[in-house]
Amino acid sequence: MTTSIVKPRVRHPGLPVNAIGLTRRDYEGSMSTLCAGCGHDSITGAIIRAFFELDIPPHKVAKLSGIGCSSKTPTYFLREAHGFNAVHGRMPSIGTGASAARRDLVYIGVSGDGDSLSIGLGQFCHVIRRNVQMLYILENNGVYGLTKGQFSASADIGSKPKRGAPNRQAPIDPVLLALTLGATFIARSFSGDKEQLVPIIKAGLRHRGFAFIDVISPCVTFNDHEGSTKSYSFTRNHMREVVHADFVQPQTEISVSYAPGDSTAVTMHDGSTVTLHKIDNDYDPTDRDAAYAYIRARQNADEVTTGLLYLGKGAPEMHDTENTVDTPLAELPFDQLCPGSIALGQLMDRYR
Amino acid sequence: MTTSIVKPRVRHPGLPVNAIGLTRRDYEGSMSTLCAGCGHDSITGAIIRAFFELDIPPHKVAKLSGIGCSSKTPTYFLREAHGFNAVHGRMPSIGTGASAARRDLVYIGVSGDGDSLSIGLGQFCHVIRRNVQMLYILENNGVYGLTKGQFSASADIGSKPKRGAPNRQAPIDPVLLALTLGATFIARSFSGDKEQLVPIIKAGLRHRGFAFIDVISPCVTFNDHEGSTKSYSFTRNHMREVVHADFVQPQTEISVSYAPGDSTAVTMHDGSTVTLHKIDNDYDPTDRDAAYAYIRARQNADEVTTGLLYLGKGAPEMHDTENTVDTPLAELPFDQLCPGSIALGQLMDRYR
Amino acid sequence: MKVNDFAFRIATVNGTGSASANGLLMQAIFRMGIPVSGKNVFPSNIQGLPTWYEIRVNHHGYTARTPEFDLVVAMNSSTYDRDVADLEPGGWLIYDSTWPMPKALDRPDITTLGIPLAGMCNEAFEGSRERILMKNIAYVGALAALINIDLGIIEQLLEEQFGSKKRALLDSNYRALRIGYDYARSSFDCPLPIRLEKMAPPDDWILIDGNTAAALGCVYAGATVGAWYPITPSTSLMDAFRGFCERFRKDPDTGKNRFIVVQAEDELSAAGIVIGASWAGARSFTPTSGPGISLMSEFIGLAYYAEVPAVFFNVQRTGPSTGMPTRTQQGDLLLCAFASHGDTKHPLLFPADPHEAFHFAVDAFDIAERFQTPVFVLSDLDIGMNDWMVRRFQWDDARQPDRGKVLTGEQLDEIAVFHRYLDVDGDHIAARTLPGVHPKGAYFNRGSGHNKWGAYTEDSDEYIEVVDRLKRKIQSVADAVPAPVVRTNDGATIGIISIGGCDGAVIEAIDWLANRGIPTDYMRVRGFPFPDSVRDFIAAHAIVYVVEQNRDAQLRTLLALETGVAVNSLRSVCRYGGLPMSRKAVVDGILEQLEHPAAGALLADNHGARMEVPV
Amino acid sequence: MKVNDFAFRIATVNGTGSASANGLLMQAIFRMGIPVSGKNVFPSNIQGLPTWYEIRVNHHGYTARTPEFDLVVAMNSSTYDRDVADLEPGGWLIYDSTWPMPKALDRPDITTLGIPLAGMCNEAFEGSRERILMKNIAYVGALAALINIDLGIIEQLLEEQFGSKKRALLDSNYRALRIGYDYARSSFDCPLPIRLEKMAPPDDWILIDGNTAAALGCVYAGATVGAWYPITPSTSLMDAFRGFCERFRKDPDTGKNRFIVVQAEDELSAAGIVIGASWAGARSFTPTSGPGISLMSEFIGLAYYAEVPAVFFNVQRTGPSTGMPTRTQQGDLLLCAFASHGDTKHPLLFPADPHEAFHFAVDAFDIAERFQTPVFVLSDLDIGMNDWMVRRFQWDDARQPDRGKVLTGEQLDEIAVFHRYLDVDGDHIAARTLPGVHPKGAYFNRGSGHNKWGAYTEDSDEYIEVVDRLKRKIQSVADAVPAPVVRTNDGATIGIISIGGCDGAVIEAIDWLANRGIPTDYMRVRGFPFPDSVRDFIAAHAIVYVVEQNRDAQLRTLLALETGVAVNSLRSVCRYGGLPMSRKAVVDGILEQLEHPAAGALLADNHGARMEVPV
Ligand SMILES: Cc1ncc(C[n+]2csc(CCOP(=O)(O)OP(=O)(O)O)c2C)c(N)n1
Ligand SMILES: Cc1ncc(C[n+]2csc(CCOP(=O)(O)OP(=O)(O)O)c2C)c(N)n1
Ligand code: SF4
Ligand code: SF4
Ligand SMILES: [Mg+2]
Ligand SMILES: [Mg+2]
Repeated sequence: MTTSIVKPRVRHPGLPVNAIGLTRRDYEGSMSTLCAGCGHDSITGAIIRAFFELDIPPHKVAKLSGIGCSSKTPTYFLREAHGFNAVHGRMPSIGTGASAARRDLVYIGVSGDGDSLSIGLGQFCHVIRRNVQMLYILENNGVYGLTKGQFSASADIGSKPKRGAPNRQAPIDPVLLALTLGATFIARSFSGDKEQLVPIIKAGLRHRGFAFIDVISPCVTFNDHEGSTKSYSFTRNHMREVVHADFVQPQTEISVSYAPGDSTAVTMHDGSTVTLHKIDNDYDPTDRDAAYAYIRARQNADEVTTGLLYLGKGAPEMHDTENTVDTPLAELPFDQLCPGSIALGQLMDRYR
Repeated sequence: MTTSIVKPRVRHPGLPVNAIGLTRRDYEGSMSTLCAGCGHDSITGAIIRAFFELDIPPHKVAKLSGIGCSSKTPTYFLREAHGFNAVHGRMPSIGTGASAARRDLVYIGVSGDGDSLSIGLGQFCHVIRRNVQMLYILENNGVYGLTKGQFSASADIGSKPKRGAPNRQAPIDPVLLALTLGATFIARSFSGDKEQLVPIIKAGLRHRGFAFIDVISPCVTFNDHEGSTKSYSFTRNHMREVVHADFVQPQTEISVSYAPGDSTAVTMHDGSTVTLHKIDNDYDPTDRDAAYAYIRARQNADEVTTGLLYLGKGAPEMHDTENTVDTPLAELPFDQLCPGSIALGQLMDRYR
Repeated sequence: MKVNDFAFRIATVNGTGSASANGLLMQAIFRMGIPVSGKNVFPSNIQGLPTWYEIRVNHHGYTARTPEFDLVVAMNSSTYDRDVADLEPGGWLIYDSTWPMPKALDRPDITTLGIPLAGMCNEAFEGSRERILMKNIAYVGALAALINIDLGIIEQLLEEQFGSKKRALLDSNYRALRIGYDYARSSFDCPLPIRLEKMAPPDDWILIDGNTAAALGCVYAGATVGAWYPITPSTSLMDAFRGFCERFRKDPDTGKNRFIVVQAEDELSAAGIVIGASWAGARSFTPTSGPGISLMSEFIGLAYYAEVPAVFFNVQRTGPSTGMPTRTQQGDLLLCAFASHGDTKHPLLFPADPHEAFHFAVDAFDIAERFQTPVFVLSDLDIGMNDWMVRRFQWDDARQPDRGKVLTGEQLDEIAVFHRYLDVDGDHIAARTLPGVHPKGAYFNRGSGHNKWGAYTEDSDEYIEVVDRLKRKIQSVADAVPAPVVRTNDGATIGIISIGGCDGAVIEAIDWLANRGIPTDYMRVRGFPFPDSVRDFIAAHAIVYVVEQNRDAQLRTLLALETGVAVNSLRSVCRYGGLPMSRKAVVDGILEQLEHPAAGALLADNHGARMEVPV
Repeated sequence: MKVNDFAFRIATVNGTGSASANGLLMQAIFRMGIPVSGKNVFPSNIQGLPTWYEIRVNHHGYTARTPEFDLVVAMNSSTYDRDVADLEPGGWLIYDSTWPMPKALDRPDITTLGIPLAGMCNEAFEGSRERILMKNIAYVGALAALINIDLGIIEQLLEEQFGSKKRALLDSNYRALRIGYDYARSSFDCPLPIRLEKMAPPDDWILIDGNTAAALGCVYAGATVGAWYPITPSTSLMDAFRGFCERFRKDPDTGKNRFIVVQAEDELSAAGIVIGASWAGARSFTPTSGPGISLMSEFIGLAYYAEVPAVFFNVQRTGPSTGMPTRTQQGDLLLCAFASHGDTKHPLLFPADPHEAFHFAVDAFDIAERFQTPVFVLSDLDIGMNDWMVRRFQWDDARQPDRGKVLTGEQLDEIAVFHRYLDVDGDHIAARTLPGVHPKGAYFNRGSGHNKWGAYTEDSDEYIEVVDRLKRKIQSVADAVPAPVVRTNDGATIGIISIGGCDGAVIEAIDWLANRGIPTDYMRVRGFPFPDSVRDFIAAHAIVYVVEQNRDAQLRTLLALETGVAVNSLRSVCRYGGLPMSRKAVVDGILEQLEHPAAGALLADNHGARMEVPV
């Protein structure tokens, strides 16, 4: 049986349309096959909303993922976008290659904590270092969902499994890792908080260079019980938003405004604006080291810091570093690529 | 031809012997085949001295490495120790397995920046997380020496190659990585500074859990030129020692003593002592986050912070976490491992 | 009437608790002493997708999967069509009549039995979770009445499962069971013509899956270091190993573990951990599946060339790449035989069921250590994850592990100098030493060029000398792997060669053909490299069929290469859709290629779950 | 006297600058119009270990490696013994007589010529670095006198190399050259009986290595994305690609690059980048060697099953595991043909020299895109890193790349709905679409089970339908790979099949045997899967030898599997010590197995670097 159930695509005249005349429905994919209540489905919802509100043509997007429940989700959004379900943990290299070939597309990668922090950790670190133009969402539930609930590398010390002994190994925090490796857009959010998540996704899609969002996304089947530090209740009780991002399209007037000092407006390369509203005034989302120190401090107090945690000056993305032409390499005509027979003849003379 | 030239083993009556009656020569290996002046050879010298001074029986040591010029060096020390030259970037897993089987040995792993930070980055991060009992030395020259000088992931922004454009990608700093991943013994040193390096190696060998030393080790053939940030001259001019470690054997009296406040004495699990003498009083080598912040700050000022940078409370090493018996698993008698026929019979009844 | 000789299928939605209900059915039938098999056909998904459980009973002991069913319990509306389609003419269909019967289910040539399972359970139980779970137990009860399963045995099993601790749960189960049972009794005349009847209690049989069996083998072999990265369908092997160790491997005084299980960050690391541990002297293994072996390829070459023992369990799944992770196949034969770059060759063991999975697991460690080389146990999803009825495992307390040539401190004291790769005994195997034992034992283990002295080399002759010995060494393993099992039939000129989990289907096919006047001989190979008897078997038969579960006839390829016969001289029967091999598939495959007057007629007659054997 | 028909070897220490001096010799002889080959036998090390450079000249154009030498320049005392040993009786040995001649060098049947190279250079030059470098140029000068190399040409080459910019350096080189030249002239009667004489200038010949050639092929094929992780002996391929692109791929207006080279963190990543880029529509490739292919195995299976084009250059080196990274072999044939788990099969191309390396590189992209599958170009260290004398490469400006079936936006506009894996044309190839082109073109590329519509599936029949088409698709590649090259000899009943870099040695062996009354036919296969002509060639010969450079006769294995002949019916000649194949090895291998009265006598006569062809 084919398990990606295709939804009927009916145009509801009533549905609101965006600037390019599409409804939210047009940004959906096939029906989810995840467990009812899985955090990943909420993130899918947030992604759909973000793309819809940004008026991005679905077919100008490439959806990438690895293997895992989280990595299945790209089938559930943007039906009209090409998708690539890579092998386990290797999505970053697929994204690097695709972006190398077609720099004109919008890239969104979805991965899990096993996919990114265990088997894929090397690729995850190096795609950050290479600063490939893409939005990378890590749907973090502290376990391997698809293989039925083993602890992943993001499991916290003391977190209890459904059966067996609590985890005793230090967790790998992708946010601290990204800060250490020089990423310029780093956020953490929660699948249960769309209001926070959607604007961050929008900002991430508009960021120049690699944008990373770690989203706590509870696994209701294997890691949502009492004693788990990645459950809905634990996350709700321990998360602490330090900066709230508002995303504003290029055209629109910046409506929101806060008491000065509390907020900074950052203009993205496409002219849109991200307003970072500080909930904690001591927090400076533009200072990498301060952010690191702050997050660590809250961690020691058992708190999960969320929000758009760091937004840095755009470092050169891969194509800047490599000085490639603006036209996507995949679209260059052959005559611009093949030097031809005369050039070959001259070249041959140099090997005599 | 056999290129590991075996040195004649002649006992020089004059040579000083250590507590177990061995001379420094007994800690050497075959002749080095590295380039004259290679930093790696100096580190080999420091390793030899450390083992000699610690009176460790060579055959109770296991030497591990990956692939690279740096990874060749285990053949150049401790002739009487078993060695394992793994495949490229995979030494940490070999070490994890060996340590799992024989926890009674002293493990020393030698790797390069390509071996540990490129192909081996995932394993490097996870051996830290698993806190495997071993001393891990990264001989860091910013290039792939054995494949003739391509930039490695530790190359600094702006560092110039012999030919071609300067590096523009952010370096992966193994010390900051280790701090972020929770390692409890983290140091940085320089192949050209034996006085600093030897005591750190000794302390690392005595540390309980994973001990990491990043040693700047210039590649004279491919990365020691003007403009390279991993050259001898650059390192000499930009390194800044913040803590100097003195290592004292269990028996011996702690001779050295500094003005209070300037130094802390840390007792290792075998009773030996490491005295951390602060050269910069603002530096606290026992505060992970302070250390991170300090190193970053110096980095922004183009300085390379060296010394025993962080020494934390011993976290549980792999065998503590896994609660394994004290006897090395490889030495358990078969009758303690095989439940036998009666137990099997009883077990079979449960499958009826 | 079909007594103890039919097959039925239960179609449900995964993640709704039907798995345990189905297991309950299996075990009850097993306790009745009736040969039974159960095949769990589940999706690569955690909740909400179609899943099937297929049970076959056969008093003669033919329990290979059959593609056709006498009875179907259709609990999943999304698969009604195909569930009805796979029903044999004259069969029975059970559906939940809480709702009116859907068009999809009506088929003139079958009997449809409606049972309001949901309705009755919603009345009887509180809360959606319990209602959903009990619905499963209710159909178990209904089946008990319909096909005559001993209710007492089922209750006994529930008792054993929940015991006194979970009294409430036990009661609910009892009630649900009764609900289904009573409804069926009162509504239909039970039992149906397809029914079960108690047989002699099978005291020396057990019901167990291959992953559990292999894990137990690792425990009995004395393996102490397990490293893995989770991957379907191998995961339960390590879970079981840990479970057994918790039971058998605790130091009585300290409560500490005489084993260690390392969950690696990926398969490359798992392979490295196994190789590192084996090099250091512990028996070590890793369970994985195809994708894992691909990732371990580089490390496998290192173990081969540096001669480090290592045991790999490849619980095969379907297809190249991610493929169908919850379907079975025998598609990694070539990969495992020649894994890694350069000239390599590796010993393979092919268990046919959990019984062999246990014994071959033990053998694998002996072979790996004796020959100092990586060894692969090629199981598959069907063997590894399904429950099989097999004979109890035996253990001879006199059996000691064969650790191979490992020099002790005393031996090292005596010899002048130790050379790692010197073939002293002329048996192609050089002695090794373990770290930490003796200064004289030291050597540098490397995957780069080395000579027989154990030193690094770039010299042609020195290099050749070592790899030539390796070739002879691996060839000599042929006599150490489990010998092929042969079954002959008088007057047979046709030979059949097969492997692993195909065994039951092939045996059934052979008997089926024999009963119809086509005698065949059968050889099941159990290890690679193949012993000479394989070549002899091929030579002794005018026609040889090779039956296997992959697309490219990989076993046939290995047979041709090893025995030297032309690959085309062997006929191939390949099935690779991901479901276990059936007698029908084997017979079809053979008859389609057979020049025999009756072939056509027999082909037409080859269907159905039944397997009569003339007395 | 041997004119333009002899071989000599120069033994030095690596990292001392001898490489460029040896290249200078090669190029000078080449410019004299004399067929020449040079084999660089270097260590896996950067400085201080023994290294050799072997030059063979032959006016007939036989330039395969020979294991014996007429002259040896022994500059490395640590290898004196073997350097003297490999000298032919009556040969010449040149050593540095700055120090008294060591015992090791004296051998009655050779002539020893001492030249105080170090002494003279220490006098003439300042600083150890320059002194060491000039010593190399000095022996070039001495050789110019001894074997009669045109001094003018050497000076011309130095001029071209240093030009006016490095005047001082050029002068030193001139002086060093003279020092050696004059000393030899004044001390020995030059030239020696083994000598060179100018031949007709070879206008359509060039001197180039295979990695450079393959890189140029990638440029001409229009490849824009290169991804790699450095590994000997493939590294120079990407260096060359970058170099050519700097020259040919700069946007004239902006100076920006019409290419990108990504140095990946490892081979797994390099494979992913290539697959990602190809999926997105760029021609992409990665150069690597055996260990890299092992690591890429999982990704290769994904590309095979999801049908993504990808080009892999495997510049093979010696052995399993790390092996001997600076030695050559053809040991990855099986790995590349069947890389990854499950049922897979991949097209392979086998260039024999840099000329084919260029053309096959271009073909590889066409085949990969036309058949939407990974393709391997199997080069090796000898082809890739040594300089070969080959014909100039040609390019037909009419040639357009075959991008295969890629639907354009216009085409998508017209069709109702697009299905990724539907075999519309019945040629086993389904059309693909590129991201960003058209909403209708969207599909989800996956390595998990999928049906012909491109949707996820776990259904047996849907799965089988797709993999069966894949099998037919790859089989159909047999007619698209370069056809075998055949050379016949009248009356030949013996056939020889070989591959890649063995070509020169085999051709020389064939002529050598023919001259001695043993005619043989020769087929060199150039691509896999093999076209039918290969089966026919085998069928047409009573005896068939397969000549290759690996231990396990991997080419023979592929031939047996593809043609269906019994593997043992093909005789095997395998050499795998890491040095290029020689005529001697081929002839020995053939005669040793040949039932022929003269075989023994001929064997005894088969040695030496010379190759006379009776006029
Ligand atoms: C090479 C390989 N190894 C193992 C697996 C099995 N596997 C599939 S998903 C997965 C882990 C998924 O965990 P995560 O990335 O956290 O995703 P989640 O299911 O939790 O969303 C594993 C181990 C695989 N598919 N491929
Ligand atoms: C799988 C694999 N890929 C590539 C190589 C080639 N290789 C050998 S050493 C090396 C890099 C060594 O760099 P580093 O670890 O920094 O050591 P160094 O030589 O600089 O001391 C590479 C890429 C290899 N041996 N194996
Ligand atoms: S198993 Fe966990 S992660 Fe996977 S779908 Fe279910 S809830 Fe989500
Ligand atoms: S190449 Fe560099 S790293 Fe390698 S031995 Fe020489 S100096 Fe050392
Ligand atoms: Mg997860
Ligand atoms: Mg390095």
